[in-house]
Amino acid sequence: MHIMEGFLPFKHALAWTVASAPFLAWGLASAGRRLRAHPDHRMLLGVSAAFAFLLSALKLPSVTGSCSHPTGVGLGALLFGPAAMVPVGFVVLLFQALLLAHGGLTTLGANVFSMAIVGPFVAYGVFRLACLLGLGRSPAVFLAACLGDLATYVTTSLQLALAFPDPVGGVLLSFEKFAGIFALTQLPLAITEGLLTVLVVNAMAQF
Amino acid sequence: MTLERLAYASPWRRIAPSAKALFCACAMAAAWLTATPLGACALALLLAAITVAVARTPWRDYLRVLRAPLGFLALSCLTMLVTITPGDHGPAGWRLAPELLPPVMMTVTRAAALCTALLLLVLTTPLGDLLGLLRRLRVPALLLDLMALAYRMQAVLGEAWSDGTTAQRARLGYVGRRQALRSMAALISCMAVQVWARASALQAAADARNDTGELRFLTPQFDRSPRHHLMAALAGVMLVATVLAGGPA
Amino acid sequence: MIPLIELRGASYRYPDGSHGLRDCHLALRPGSRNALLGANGAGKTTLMQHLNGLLQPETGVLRWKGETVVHNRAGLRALRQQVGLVFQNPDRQLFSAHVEEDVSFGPLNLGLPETEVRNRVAQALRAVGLQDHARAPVHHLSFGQKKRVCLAGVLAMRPQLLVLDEPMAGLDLPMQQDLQRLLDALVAEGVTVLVSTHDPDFAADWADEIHVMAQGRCQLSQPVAALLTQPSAWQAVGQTPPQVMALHAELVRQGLLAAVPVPRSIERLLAVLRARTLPASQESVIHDA
Amino acid sequence: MIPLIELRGASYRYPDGSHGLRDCHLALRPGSRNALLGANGAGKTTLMQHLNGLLQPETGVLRWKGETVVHNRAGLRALRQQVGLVFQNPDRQLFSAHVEEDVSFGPLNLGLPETEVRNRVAQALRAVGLQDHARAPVHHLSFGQKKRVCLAGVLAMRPQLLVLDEPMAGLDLPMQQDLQRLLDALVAEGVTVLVSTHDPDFAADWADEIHVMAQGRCQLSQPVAALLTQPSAWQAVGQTPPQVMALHAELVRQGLLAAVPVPRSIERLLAVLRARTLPASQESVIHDA
Repeated sequence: MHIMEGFLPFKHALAWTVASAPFLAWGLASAGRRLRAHPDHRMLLGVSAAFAFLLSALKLPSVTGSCSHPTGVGLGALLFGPAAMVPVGFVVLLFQALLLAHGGLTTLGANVFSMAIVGPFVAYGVFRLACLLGLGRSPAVFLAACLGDLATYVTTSLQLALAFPDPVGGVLLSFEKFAGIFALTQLPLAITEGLLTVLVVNAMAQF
Repeated sequence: MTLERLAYASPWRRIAPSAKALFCACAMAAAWLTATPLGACALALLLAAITVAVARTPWRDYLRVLRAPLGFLALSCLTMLVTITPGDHGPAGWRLAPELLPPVMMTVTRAAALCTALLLLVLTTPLGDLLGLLRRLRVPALLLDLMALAYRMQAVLGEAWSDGTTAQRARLGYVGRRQALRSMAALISCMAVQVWARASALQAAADARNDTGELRFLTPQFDRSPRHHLMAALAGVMLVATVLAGGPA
Repeated sequence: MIPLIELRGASYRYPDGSHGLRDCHLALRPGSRNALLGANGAGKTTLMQHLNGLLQPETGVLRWKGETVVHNRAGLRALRQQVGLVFQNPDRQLFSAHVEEDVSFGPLNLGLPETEVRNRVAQALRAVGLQDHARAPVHHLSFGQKKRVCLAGVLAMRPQLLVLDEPMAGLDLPMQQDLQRLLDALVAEGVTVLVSTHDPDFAADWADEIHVMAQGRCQLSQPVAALLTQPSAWQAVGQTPPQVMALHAELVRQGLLAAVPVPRSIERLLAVLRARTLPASQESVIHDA
Repeated sequence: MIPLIELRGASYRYPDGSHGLRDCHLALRPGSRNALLGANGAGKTTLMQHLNGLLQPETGVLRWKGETVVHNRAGLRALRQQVGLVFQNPDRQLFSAHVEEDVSFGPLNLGLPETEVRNRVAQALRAVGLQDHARAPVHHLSFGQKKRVCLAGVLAMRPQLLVLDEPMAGLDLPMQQDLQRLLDALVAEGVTVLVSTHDPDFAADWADEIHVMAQGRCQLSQPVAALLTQPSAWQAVGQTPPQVMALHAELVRQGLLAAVPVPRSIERLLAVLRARTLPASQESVIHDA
């Protein structure tokens, strides 16, 4: 779920852009360091970004009408680590705005924050935590992908709530409203996402 | 991908991306500066009209592209127009709040104006050309390389994906929900494993052509008639000036 | 005789507006060997995807054993069980880690019980000569072996019609001959086979009937025997006649060979020529060829 | 005469331990047309990657015009400027969105000034007949067009040796003939060409010299003229001789054709046969063929 072009007030759009920028710079610097050691990682990162974009544009079989979802980001965070996912996620979101009219340029900062920063970090953190707790691979992957997806959508709801607080109930009520409305599509999506990622990771382990 | 196809077919493709981007940036600035819903609405309609009538994007396709953003708008506005009736002990119930209509209208019309401005750019300028523009705007090289590769490879992988699902459908891979999920997972994992092989094949191909570590390409030459830039700047400034002067309302 | 499958007046346009098929007719006789000739972009793959229900004609109908195919879930399921489609590029249609697993994909989707699936997989792998590679990782196989895995994956569904898109592409000569033998064995078991190719020599050598496509139309459907005597029929549909035809015609003109039958390949022509110097048996050999 | 390029005693093992090359020798004469034959997995691609310095032999040396190539940055840079390598699959070597951009990659890496790069790109696109597609996105092109973009990308670097891996694979007959004409035009300009293929008929028809690989060794390097008279030489290295050889031999045995020269293709043999019935000019035509 991306915030569409122009939906956020100017100050909010700017603030989220400023908030995302250091993460992007850090992700790029970290990728650049890796490139100096392994110059061929440039191609790897490019192909991965293309693959993440492809996955983000997929329609999942169980949810009708869902326009896009962050499958690639959860899987990518597990494969490449969250740092690499910031520039990759940035490219994915930019391409979604320019090729599919999902999201937008002025809301790119906000969308990057929720989908390329919060999502991957939560997915990665949950995965490491689940592994520390001794859960098996499948439950750990499921939780990581599922919670990463949910964290993204909670962040987006929060971004919308901050921008458009309810005149009566304030930011909190507004958050409840947005989170409630989008939960209809996002909860089944997150679960399907988790299942799919488990199937994918298990299949990949066989290769 | 409808946008992509329309952009390559657009008669405005020959105009320098920098001119189009300049105009759209001005239009976006105007949208931010507009103070009234009526002004923003007029701006959105004007931009849509330019896209359809002047840049000759087929209107049916235009409406189809608009579907996703309109869906988002409808859902979000509904959410914003609903609030609670405060009772003595916490909220008493949900109600529609018509008094919220003015600020919501402003948000909606401004989003529409910004969205039509972005669409004007992307419906007349393929992403490949926009990447050339970003190169000239000195975006970090690594990010540019990433985008150039991702743009080319998303087409390759997209084709592989559609061939793969077609082959799976031929073997009844999508007859039911369970099969569909299983087929999809198999294809994703298979393609994910191929990511490394594809990357190393591309690297070998780049090395064979004397790769220097940075993917350098010729920036496309557009008929850089200063006329287009001048017109774009004039039109853009006029939009902003009109808005600042109080709008057409 | 009712054709096994028949496409009548089928037209199809791709979402981007380009024409895939224009009023295309095709009918396949049960148990026949069919070659589909045509340049790149003539619509061969589009036609093949119609036979399996992957694409639905905008106008026109598809008939299976005389019955119109309904493009709903049940109709497509039944059709795809009968019509096995093998695509050109093995890397685009194999997506499991191991051979066995990939071959079992179709039968599992049919909802067959596990023992039946195992039987079918084992039999399909035997048919393509890969029984010793059942547990091998797919990406360690050679190109030719991968092509055979694709074929096994479709054979395991026990189709009555086997449709193969450019099966010979990328195979070297011995592998092509292996595949040809395998297809012949399937035809001997009663399977109807349609093979697309852009090699008229192979088509003339192997097929019973040749179908030629150009610009989305099926321009010609004729038994090979009839086509071998008419170079103009090939040229009329933009195809180069098989080399053996001109060669045979020249040797006939020089009085070396009989006018009929025209040998189907250079190899067979050579056999006839070689037999010629044995005056005693000359006549009979020419007629056997 | 010093060969343009020469690989001597090259051995190479892949990181997974499998042998790529074993004591492989290959030398190419300047300005010659070379065909590299071999089954899948014989090491053709590995050999080609050695010629461009993408792989470095563990033992043995690579010589360019008699000078040993040093596999450091400068040495490789110089080598890759002279040796253009076109891979088989276009989707694995084109990495830019637009045709023109992709073609410019090599010349820009050579450090040429922009106007020179533009000239070279335009000329390379003209050479492959894609001048009208300069601004087209690569993913809108057909397979054959993409292959030509790959070729243009290498031609724009003006190599003296052009190495093409299976350039004919996936092309239909008219496209193959176009490509053959293009290669002939390059040879006429002095470029040396090496083409891998598994089609002995094409190799015999087009090449000046044929090199046959098997199990990572270059088993045979001979002028086509010599090979056309020795079917056993082909069989000894596991290759099927071109069909024209057996046919010609049989027609010689029957007293129809002269024993030498052996025509390089069925088409040329047919031309000789056709000329035969004109008694006056018979001798001269046979010698010209």
